[in-house]
Amino acid sequence: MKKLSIVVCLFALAISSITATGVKEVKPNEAMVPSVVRTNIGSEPDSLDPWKSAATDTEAIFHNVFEGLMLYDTNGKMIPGLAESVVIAPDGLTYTFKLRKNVLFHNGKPFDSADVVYTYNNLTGMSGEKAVSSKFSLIKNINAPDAYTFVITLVEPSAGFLSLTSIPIVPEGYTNQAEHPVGTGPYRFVEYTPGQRIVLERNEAYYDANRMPKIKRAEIYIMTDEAAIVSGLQSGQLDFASITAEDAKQLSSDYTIYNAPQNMVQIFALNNEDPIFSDVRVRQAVNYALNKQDVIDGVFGGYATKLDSNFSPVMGMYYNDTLSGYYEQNLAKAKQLLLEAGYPNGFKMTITVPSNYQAHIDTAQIFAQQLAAIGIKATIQPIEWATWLDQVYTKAQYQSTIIGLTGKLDPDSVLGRYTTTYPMNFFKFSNARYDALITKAKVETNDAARISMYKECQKILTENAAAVYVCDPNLTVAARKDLKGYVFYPVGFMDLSTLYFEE
Amino acid sequence: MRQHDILVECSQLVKEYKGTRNKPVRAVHDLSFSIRQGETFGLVGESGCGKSTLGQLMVRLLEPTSGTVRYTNFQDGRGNRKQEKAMRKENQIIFQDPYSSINPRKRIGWLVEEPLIIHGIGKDAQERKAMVCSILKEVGLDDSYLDRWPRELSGGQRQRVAIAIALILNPSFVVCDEVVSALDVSVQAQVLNLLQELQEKFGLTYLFISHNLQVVSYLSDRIGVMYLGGLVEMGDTEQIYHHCLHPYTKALFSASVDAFDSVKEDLLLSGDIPSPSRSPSGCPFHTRCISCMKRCIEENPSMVEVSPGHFCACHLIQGMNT
Amino acid sequence: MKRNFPLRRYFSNIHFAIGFYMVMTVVSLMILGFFYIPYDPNAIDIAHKLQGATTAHILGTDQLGRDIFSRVLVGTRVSLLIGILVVGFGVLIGTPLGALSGYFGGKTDEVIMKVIDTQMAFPGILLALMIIAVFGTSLQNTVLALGLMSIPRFTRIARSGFMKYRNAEFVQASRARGASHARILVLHILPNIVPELLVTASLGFASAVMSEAGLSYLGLGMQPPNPSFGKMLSEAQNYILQAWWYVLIPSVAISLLVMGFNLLGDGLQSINQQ
Amino acid sequence: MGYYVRKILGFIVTLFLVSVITFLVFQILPGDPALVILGVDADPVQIEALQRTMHVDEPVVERYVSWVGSALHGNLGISFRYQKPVSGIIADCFSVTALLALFTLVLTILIGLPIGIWLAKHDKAKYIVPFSLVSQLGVSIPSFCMGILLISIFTVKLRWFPSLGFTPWSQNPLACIKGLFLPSFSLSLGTSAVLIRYLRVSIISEQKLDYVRTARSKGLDENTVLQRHVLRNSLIPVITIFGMLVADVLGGSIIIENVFSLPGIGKLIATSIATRDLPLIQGLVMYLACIVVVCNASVDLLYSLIDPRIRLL
Amino acid sequence: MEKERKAILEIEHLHLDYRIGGRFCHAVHDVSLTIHSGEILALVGESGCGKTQTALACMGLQPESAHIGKGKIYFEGRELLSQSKQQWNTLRGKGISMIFQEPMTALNPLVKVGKQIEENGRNHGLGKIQARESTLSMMEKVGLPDVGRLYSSYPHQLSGGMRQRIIIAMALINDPPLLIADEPTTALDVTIQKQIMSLMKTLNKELGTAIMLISHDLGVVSHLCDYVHIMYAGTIVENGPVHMILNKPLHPYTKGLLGSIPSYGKKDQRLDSIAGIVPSLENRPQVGCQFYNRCTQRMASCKNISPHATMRDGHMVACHLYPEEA
Repeated sequence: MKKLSIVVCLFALAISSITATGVKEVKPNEAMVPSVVRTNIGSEPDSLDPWKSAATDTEAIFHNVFEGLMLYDTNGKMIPGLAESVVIAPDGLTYTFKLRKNVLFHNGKPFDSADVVYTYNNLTGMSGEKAVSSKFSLIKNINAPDAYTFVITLVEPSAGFLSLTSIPIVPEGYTNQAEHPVGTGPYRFVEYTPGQRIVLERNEAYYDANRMPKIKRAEIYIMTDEAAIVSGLQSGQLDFASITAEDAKQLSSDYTIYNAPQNMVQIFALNNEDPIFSDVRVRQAVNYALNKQDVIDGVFGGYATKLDSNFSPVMGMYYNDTLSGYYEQNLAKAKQLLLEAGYPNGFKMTITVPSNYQAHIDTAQIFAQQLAAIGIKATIQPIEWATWLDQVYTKAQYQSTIIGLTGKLDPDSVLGRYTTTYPMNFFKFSNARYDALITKAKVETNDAARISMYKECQKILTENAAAVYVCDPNLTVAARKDLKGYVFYPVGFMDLSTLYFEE
Repeated sequence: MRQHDILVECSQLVKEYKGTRNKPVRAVHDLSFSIRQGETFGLVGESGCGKSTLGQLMVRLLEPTSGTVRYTNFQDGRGNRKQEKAMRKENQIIFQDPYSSINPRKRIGWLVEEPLIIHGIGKDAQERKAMVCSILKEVGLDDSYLDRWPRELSGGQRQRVAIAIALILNPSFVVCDEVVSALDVSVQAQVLNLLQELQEKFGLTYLFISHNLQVVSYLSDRIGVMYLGGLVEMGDTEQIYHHCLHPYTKALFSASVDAFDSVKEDLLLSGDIPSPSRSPSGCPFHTRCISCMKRCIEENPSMVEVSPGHFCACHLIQGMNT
Repeated sequence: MKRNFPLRRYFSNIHFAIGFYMVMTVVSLMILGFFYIPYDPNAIDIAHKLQGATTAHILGTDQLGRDIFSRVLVGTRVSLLIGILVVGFGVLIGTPLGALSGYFGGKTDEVIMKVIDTQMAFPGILLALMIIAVFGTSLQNTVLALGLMSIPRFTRIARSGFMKYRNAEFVQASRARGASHARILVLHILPNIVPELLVTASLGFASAVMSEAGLSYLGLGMQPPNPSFGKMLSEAQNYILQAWWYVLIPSVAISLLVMGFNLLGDGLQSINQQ
Repeated sequence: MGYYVRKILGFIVTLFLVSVITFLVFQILPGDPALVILGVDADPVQIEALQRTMHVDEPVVERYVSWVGSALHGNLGISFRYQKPVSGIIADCFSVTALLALFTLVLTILIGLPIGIWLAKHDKAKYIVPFSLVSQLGVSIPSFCMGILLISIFTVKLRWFPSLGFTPWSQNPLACIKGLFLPSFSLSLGTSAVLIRYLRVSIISEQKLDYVRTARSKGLDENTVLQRHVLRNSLIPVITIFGMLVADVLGGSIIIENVFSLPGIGKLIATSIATRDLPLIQGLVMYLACIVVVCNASVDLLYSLIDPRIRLL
Repeated sequence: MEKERKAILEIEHLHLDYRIGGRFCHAVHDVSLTIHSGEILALVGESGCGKTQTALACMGLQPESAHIGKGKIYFEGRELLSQSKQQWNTLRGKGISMIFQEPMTALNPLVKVGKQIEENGRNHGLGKIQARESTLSMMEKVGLPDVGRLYSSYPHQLSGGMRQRIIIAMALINDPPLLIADEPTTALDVTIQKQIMSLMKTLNKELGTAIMLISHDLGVVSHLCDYVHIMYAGTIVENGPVHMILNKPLHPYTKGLLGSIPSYGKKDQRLDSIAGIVPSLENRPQVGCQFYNRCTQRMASCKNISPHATMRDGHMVACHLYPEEA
């Protein structure tokens, strides 16, 4: 028995020593201005190689490491990046970029037009390899007259092309991006431990003094568990993190809460080829039956923008504000439409929801109850994300689903999803006028004309009730009080260079 | 002595078990004897001598490795379900421990009735119940036991139930495997009396297996003495009791102390019974035998009829005869 | 004395008694739920979400303003149903397998145990994840996944039991009487294994409730909006900052069930050993 | 000799079955790994490029055979998700989970052994009831709930332990222990309750045996009887529990590693199933199956070390 | 008594009860006996008669649920029942040793048998080397071959007879004045039983150890013992020198016991059995003769009056058939 009690004592001692040192270690962090900022990312990066990566989350981090010829500002406007300036020929076909001098890649290699040529050769497949992306297929020709000039010639005019040039420029001949990414951005890559964290460090040789980061090092932890993120914040192990609106309310007294639309459209998609939903009246009836404000209040804590269009107002000039309020909840009208469509007593339907998004599941629960008011019995079927991608997104084998689609700078890449020929048009929306309009808008060089075309497209979608556009939930970020400078972009980009700790 | 026809006969019976490292363990080794109709054949021997295995071979609970068990009063039904069932009806076995030989989770009535159901005897439940009651009465238990659980019964009562279960099918041959060893002396006497009464009443034939020489010699008409899987001596009880020849039988008699008889010959065997998996060469008994000769180590003696009906397997006897 | 009140033996065991009352608490909630539910458990009322206990909602409301008390009443039904079905699944498949394996031994045993070993070599929850990934989330699939997970424990218990009894004297005796294998398996040995199976079933019930909670946490539990304790808890844990009672209630419900059945199992086990 | 040969053969059969089942399951599992990895914003060209690296277009049998072939050479393939050799990823993650499991077992023993012995010595209702209830509470609260509770007390309120990030033992042992203490503690609450239960029952039933009476009849005092005779003997049935506990801890790590953001096997399993990362899942399942089988074998071995009646060979 | 012999153990009016259903049930009722040095005394009866309970009480090893109501036990003049735990511990294994029925389970399966014997010596003050030496010599004394090898074998490697020898060696290593042997040969084969019996007899003669033998087998008792106590349902019904009891039994129970023993001599006649069974603890009559229900010679007085022990024909008997001689 004595032995046992000794063991217990030792154990207690060990615990107390552990906890004692724990307290000590926390203190210096609190006393001084930190040189490290710590935050989280909701999923593993899909690939560190920018050419192989497509995930929004990954780009949000690695946009700190990589830069394109052009960059975008907080309004989504294209601004010079690695190119000091760009001149577009009047015919809209030739883009001449003047490249920045004195730029170094993170590996010390100086940047010049050879790197740009290398990058675009691979992107377009002109190098002889398979093209890295299909988006650049409209490039006819590239060439670099000198070390700091780069010229692109297009097959046909494209209004959205400039936004594509934000694609990262990589050093010529460097093939180890997947292991150790090398770019020109304000932060350079240090390490990535799968399942754990990504570490970035300030690029001391960054060319733009204005964007020179104030914080030396950034640690981005891969955390999926909501509660773990919040407790990470509370225990002072994360300096800022994006959290749910409900949690933000609770933390608002001790943390600075940043809150802004994130250009993501939550969509209640109705399969347009489904026997029931092929009737536009049924789709409209569903639109009229729903009260989106309940979702905004119930699921997003009131922090969301109600939508009636496939665009978020964040999209600025492209957003068709006349559509706002197009579908207000009107049960009489909804019932009338159902009656006309031949469903006086409603019908049964399934809402397929990816099971890893509690917000979408909650939205589905609210909608299910609202639909019951007009006699539609909705069953909620949560499925795994992988299955959702396969069954719903790729094969369109579903009746209805709820999903959030992130916006892009180029309106075409958002609206293009609804064209008949788009391979992943899981809405199965098909409208000849819409298709024609999209094709026309793509090559229209006149801004005003193009904008009105896109607005018309939105109107077609809304009038035909291609889906139910619910809302754009805000991105809510909680940051410790002394961390300042968080800025929002219309696309997923967590700009670390603007952050600083107040002394 | 009752002299009747032979009921069960076994010849050159061998039973081997798979031992460790696939070395066979001979539980019963080249055993031949027969049991006559209506007699009680006593089988005596110490633990591990294979007497229980032999008992189970006799009612086909085990299949012999070689050799045969033949029943004279009905056809041999190996492989034939119908004939096998008939064999099961004719031959019964009662085990030593009345606590483990009766299913503790079944009522007495159910247990006694079960053999009737298995063999489809009795028109209906009513008739079967009457049969159950009558056999219970035979073993000295009344109707009140029908609904009782085994745990409510004493050892002696359980053994009566076990006997009732065995006898309800009206068998001709019953193997009693140490049926009284677990009982207290006074209860043991009750059960022995009961067995004798039933034998007389139903003309039963018993194979009575026990380690207790007193019990065996009290009950049996003939006795076989087993040692390490083989018979060493066999004969009428009187022959064995008064004129036993084998040194092992002698030692056994000397050891089974009787409260009344004074010890005839104080023979103290040294050493332990060898394990059946490491059976000695030659005569299996030679390791403990006081009169062990060189021949005994090399050669296993065969059974020799010393006098009519009295067999013995020992080189000493053979030496005398030849 | 024993005859008057056969359950006295059980209730004199402190574990059994406490476990019994815990389980009965949940069961009585379920029975209450059949006669009286204050609100539609799935009725959403955004305006009154995440409220604490009020006279209108005695246990408060959840993130969608649904009455937690009503959801608990219905949730007991679902959780108990899952437990019963899972245990039933395990018993009905695991026991016969174990019985054959233990009774016949040899090749049969080797094959069956190989299959069971293979299943045991998969981490339990992984198997469930795979099943649900293939077939999707629903009550049936949750039961299927958890049921499959629970088979080995019943197989093992049944196997060791049948092995123990296959050469018991009473089995030998009835074999000598001509009883068929089926008869021996079902009528003779099985009743002797029942107490141990009951212990296993009781512990299995507890672990089914726990595993359901685990699956729900991974987003693979029940279909919404149907409430089960696990589902409620996994939804609630996101609101631990705002509404601690919302987390507490399903936790307590799960603890009552799990603890109750564990204690019942413990109690039964020590009663069996007496 | 035969014993080991049979054991190893059985082991191989198990592994083979495990690998076939995993492979088959992934054939019927809906979902394209390339799509899952890249998400809804992916360019079709990117998806196609990724698919090419995965060889998902080859026939099933061919892929399986080639997988077995390279697995036999110790090459478990390249992870779809991470584009790295599976064995390396597993090795990295396993160092975390192994430490977690080790700490959990150590804590289980430290908590369970004294309490179990104490309860067996004081086999009275007034001690057992509160202890049973408390220890049962450890088992009956879902581990993610317990994890969150522990974090909110010890990390958020008291700031004794970190809630995220893992420091390798080689880097800083103290920080490593600190990082793993809470997760292993929340796992060990359940396992130690199981240990307590089995140990208590085992000691009590062992105390009823004849040899304990023999020991008492020598005039040994109660503590000597307990330590020298009862304890060692009652550990034998408890060893079996340890084999099971290892499996429990590995299973429990799937959830607990998510709660504590630990980059271990458990978290890896969850993500690799979600992303349909077949090579990684295959590797993981084989790995875990090996661990379970090896644990069972060690339990057998331990048995024979403690109990002279059981001799392997 | 022809010789002045020293009393080793005296049990006076021992009562041992169990509480069953709120009522005290007598497992041992008013038992008195005396064992003298060098004597072998037998306690005979069927199972459930309280023999073992009596023996355990002498060792202070009765179950915790047992309650010793009245009575005294003196060992070499020292009262035992009022001893402290510590005093019991010094007594057990040195003053009184005990061996148990099941040699299979009475040894710790995980400890080498030599160690188990040695432990008893070490516990009572023997030094390490000394204990080992006396262990080996004791093992030889109980007739074990090859003691050096046997010392480090485990119980499961030994046969039942050898194990019982080990247990005897363990009990006798401290040369105790009294050995209590609880059915030491019941689990053994007859030839082995005979070996153990003659061993015990030899040890009794050589070492002078008094033995209290508990047995149900009158055969064993008749060949080993000097003095017999017949127990029935917690009481001693008859006692006296062994030859007297066997040849001139007085109590109907003793007579029944002897009549129940089968032998060749009784062949072809029914055994003289006693009807019924030993009543269980709860079902014993509170007053009157315990044997009343099974007795063939019962009288009215037997039912309500407990018989007193009387001397008759040179031994004691407690039965109303033998009224106290005035």
